[in-house]
Amino acid sequence: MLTLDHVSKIYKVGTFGGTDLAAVKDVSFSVDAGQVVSLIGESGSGKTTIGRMILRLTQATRGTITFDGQDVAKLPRRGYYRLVQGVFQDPFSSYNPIFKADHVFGMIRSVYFRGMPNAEWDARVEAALEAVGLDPDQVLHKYPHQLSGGQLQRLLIARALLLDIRMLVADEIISMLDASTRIDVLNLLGDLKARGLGILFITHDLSLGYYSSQRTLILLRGQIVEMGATEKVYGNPTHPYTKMLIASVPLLHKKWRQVEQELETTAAPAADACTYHALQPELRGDGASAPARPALVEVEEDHFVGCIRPYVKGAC
Amino acid sequence: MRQYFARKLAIYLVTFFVAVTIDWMIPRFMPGDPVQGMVSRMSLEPEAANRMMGFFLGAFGLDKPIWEQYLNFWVALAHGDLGISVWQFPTPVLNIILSAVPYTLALLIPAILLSWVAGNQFGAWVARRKRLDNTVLPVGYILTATPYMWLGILIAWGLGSVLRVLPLSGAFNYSMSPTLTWEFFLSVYTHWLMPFLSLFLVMFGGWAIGMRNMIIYELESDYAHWLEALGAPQSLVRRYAFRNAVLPQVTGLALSLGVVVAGALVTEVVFSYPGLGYLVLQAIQNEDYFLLQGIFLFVIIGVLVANFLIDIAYVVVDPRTRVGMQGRA
Amino acid sequence: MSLQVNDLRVYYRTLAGDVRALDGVTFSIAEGEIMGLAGESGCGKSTLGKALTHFDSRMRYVGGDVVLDDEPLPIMDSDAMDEFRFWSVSIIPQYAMSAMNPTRKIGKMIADLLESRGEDAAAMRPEIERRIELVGLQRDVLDRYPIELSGGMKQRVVMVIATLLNPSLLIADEITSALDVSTQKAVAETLIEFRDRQLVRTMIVITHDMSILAQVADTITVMYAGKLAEKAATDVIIGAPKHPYTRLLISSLPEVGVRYADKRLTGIPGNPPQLLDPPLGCRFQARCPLADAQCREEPPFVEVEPAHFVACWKVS
Amino acid sequence: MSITTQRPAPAPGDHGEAALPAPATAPDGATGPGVAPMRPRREVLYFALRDKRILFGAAVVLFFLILSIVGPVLDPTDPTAFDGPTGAPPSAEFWFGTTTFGEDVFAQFVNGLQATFLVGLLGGGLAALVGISIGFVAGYRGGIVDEFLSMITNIVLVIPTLVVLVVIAAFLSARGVVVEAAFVGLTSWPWAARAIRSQTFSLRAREFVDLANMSGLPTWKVIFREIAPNMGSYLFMTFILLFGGAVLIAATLDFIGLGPTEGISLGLMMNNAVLWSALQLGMWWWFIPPGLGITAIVGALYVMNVGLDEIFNPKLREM
Repeated sequence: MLTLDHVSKIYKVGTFGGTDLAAVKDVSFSVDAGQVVSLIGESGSGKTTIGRMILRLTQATRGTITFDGQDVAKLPRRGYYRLVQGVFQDPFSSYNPIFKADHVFGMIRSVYFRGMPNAEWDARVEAALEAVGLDPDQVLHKYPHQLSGGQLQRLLIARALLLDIRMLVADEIISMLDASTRIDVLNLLGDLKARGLGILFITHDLSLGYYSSQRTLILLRGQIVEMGATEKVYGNPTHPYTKMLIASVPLLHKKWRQVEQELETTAAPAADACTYHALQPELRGDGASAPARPALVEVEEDHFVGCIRPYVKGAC
Repeated sequence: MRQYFARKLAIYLVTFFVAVTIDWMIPRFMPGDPVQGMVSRMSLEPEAANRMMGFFLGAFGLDKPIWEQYLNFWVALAHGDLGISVWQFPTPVLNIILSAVPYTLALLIPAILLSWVAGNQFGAWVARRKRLDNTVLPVGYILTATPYMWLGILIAWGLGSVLRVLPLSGAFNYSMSPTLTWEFFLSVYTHWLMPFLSLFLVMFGGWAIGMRNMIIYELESDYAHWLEALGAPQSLVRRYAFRNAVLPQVTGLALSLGVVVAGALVTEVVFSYPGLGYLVLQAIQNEDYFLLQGIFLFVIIGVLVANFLIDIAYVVVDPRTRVGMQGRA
Repeated sequence: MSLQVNDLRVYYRTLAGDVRALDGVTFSIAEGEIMGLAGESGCGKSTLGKALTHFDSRMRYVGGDVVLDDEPLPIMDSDAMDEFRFWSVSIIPQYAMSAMNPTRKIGKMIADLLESRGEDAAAMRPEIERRIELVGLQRDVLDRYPIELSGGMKQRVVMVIATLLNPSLLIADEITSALDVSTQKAVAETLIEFRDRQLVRTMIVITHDMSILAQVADTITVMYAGKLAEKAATDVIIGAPKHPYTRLLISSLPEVGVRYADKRLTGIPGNPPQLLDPPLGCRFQARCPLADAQCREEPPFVEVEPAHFVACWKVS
Repeated sequence: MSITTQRPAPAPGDHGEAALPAPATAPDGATGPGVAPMRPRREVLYFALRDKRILFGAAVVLFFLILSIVGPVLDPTDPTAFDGPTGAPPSAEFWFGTTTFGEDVFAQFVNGLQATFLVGLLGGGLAALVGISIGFVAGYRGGIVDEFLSMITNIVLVIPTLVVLVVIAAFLSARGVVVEAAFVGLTSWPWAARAIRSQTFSLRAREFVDLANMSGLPTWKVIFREIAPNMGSYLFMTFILLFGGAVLIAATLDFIGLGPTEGISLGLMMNNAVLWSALQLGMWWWFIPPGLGITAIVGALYVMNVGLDEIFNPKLREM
């Protein structure tokens, strides 16, 4: 459904835009209908930039993003947003504080449902609210500060549902919510998936990604270093960065040291052999021939990994 | 760092270019033929008016193609040729201006520097001291809201006219000629004091208020709170706050120069102090447009140079700009 | 007993009246203990941290007392507190990223701070350098400005500064929440190391992230709406919590190994009560599945098992 | 960031970006009001009505405004007619006395007040319009557009505009209050543009702007319906400062004798007083009222602005 094909984003920084800063480098992946794909990265990994490019809030410098085979950049804006919507990290900053919270619905109506009779519109709003488990009486006609973070995020998802969307970009949507309510918002993504939506779930929290997604992408400094079926990426992490991430996640029932030990014994192949270059023998040898940005290779079915030492020249 | 200065310098050069162009354009592109208007306001005999008209046309080079006029303007400027004064015919404008500049600088530089230093100190001292804040500060607001000339008038009236402790006008006693005697210096000093004071006071109010607001902002910042949580005494917290609050004040100094210069000009008018401002008034009253345009260029160059110096000073005092420029941040 | 807090009450002054952010809190921390303090936003956990070090201008001391190392801590008297700050009680604030003066080199700032407290900064320089290296940084960070450091580096420098005088009690307020998982782990492990090397005798680690506490804390105290709900050893809180709030909270946390498809977690319905006018009795009653008439009376915070304190009528 | 009332209002944008309160990230942090503090209107009103500075400032401005409207009706003397006693001190007949030429100072004063309000309103309004437009566009569009507009802003900011105005005015043969206001307005906007640019810049990064974009709203609607209302207080304060600035600049121009060629203004009154030796003659009633009027109006606006600033920026307020 949604496909990114060799997408890069380069920012011009410095005086007169003299220096290039690559936020996203040559990223390709796709999200299908009825699928939750989690995009995992730390700060500065470019994960939010990818989400913003998909949502057309910023333009890709290179590469194309297509939706059902059509170049997203060339689709009419309104038509595209009818199909693809996003929800962001900070529920409080997502609402214009001087308006009531349902202003976000009003904007949709003013653009897409201008002629719709009130009764029909109200029914539509009610249906969307029901889908996200909100009681209209509790959330309509209230100011954002009168609602909780969880309610606000659900409202935003309901807003997207007003449009019959087929794809949702969820960028860290629960990281600012309280522990007792975040899981319910997360579950909502599962419900949407069941309705056939494609979801790109952007997060830095591996446990959330594991809980909700079928596919996982690990992003490091703008590049995908490992991707595949979620259980394979987590069960058999191959790139050292992925391993390090998994070993760093604080768990409730297991201490860090334990996880470290487990990863060292069970993770295959051994960390000192570069899988990427093992599979591409012609590229082995001196640093000069090692490609700066190795393509992903398939280490097992539906499990891809990049060079394990992409930043040490000639290490392999 | 070099790139930063190159950028700044480029902006100032463009500004200078724009200013000179404006200066050139005004007499040529104002609606209703300004030269005609000038001559007609001189209320001369028709014959004299015609000759005056011819003189201006020639002097402005209005009979030549526009681009040539423009080019000639720059060439003349490069030679320091700002034209001949009509008021003090035939003294070159440059000479007249150069003889007035020292007076203006003698007023401006001490007034700006002293008011900046004293205002910042005072503002920092007042900040977060409740009683002072509520009693002294309104005075600051009134001072900043006072037109320079009015404060000048009030001081002149009070000290010069009513109390008669200081001389009302001029740069020194007219009966004296400039000599290196104590009497002469004393005369210069007493004549200088009132215009200086009125400039100083207005600016002082502005700096004090700006500093007070910035200090409060700094005292509420995270680093100040942490220092307090670690038991650091107020003296340290305030020292840091002052240092950080001064930085925007440096920028403010650069931005205020234009207005301050304007203030100095009108203050000179009040006290008939023979600086550039007094010259402006003479130029206007005598319809001496060459002189006016010359002063314009002089003031612009002065302000641009001062701005550039402050920019350099800012880099020296704010480590963040240096660090940022080295690209390490 | 290293720290003893008795019935501490601290309110926030607002236009609408007092917000009872800390409403009768009683607990103690043993020598060498790292106590985790967990709770949702607005539960009063940060207020507790601030109350023990430095009141902000809106906070008002209402009652209660604090004893540190058998000496009463005059928290209501800021001037008297100065004698204890930094030497006995120290804090790593929530805003560690901006806690250092941006226009002063870090080393110079530390020297200023030490001298202002009557310490010999020059003599301490070797020790400062040693500790900087202990947290995995280079000595030369002392000659840098804060903006030249990354978030994790700043966090560690702040930690070193806060503990320079070997305080009896260190309060670490949300020190990991702004960090990436990898840095989070490093910083959290440094906390334990500081305790093990006895640079700090006791610690209160405040965070909303239960799994971080599972890694670093010896005991966990759970706060709810300005009151303590439960305190016990870490593995007891994680493995066998007794308070209904703790139980629901723990069971709503996803972690690697749990998937939506296999096991759907649920959150706690409802929102915490307003502390402007809190309900009488147990503050969790509105969201509690076990609540009945008895809960309209306030449950005492009692020791139900050795070193296991709970405030709930339904736990005997 | 607060708009400081220092004259010439130093562009707050300069340190504005760094000083803006960052949105709270930690869940336990108070959800700060962020850029332009958006507080419930009722609360703003509550503070505004209890802030002595705002009440005082508004009262003073209102007093002079009413005086400027009612004055000419109460005293319909032609302010430039030479028909009174010459150089008379204030009396029951001539409340503010007369000038050396027998003009009624009170009539001059109230008519001058009118000109002052007109210049402030038009000049300040125009400057606000230009500054706000440039600030919005530069801040919202960013990139090359921003570079270009910021360059223009910086150029106009550095040029001592009063000197430009002097030269322009000197070449104008006929000058009216409206023309004067227009020139003042067209030269005094840069700091406002800078300040608003940096505010817009930080608001643009807020997620509700993205959301408005994703609702398919056109750019101008995003700016005027979503961003501008959030800066309402800021825009209002900017206008107040520009109003005060325009009054002062116009007074300065008038004082050098480059004010309106027709009619009277407060600056012109001072000009005449100095020119005809009111100082030496001790005719205080000639030069005190005009300066006092300007100082009171501008000062009251500044004081009001401080009050507003503290309401909109709770950080400045002491509890």
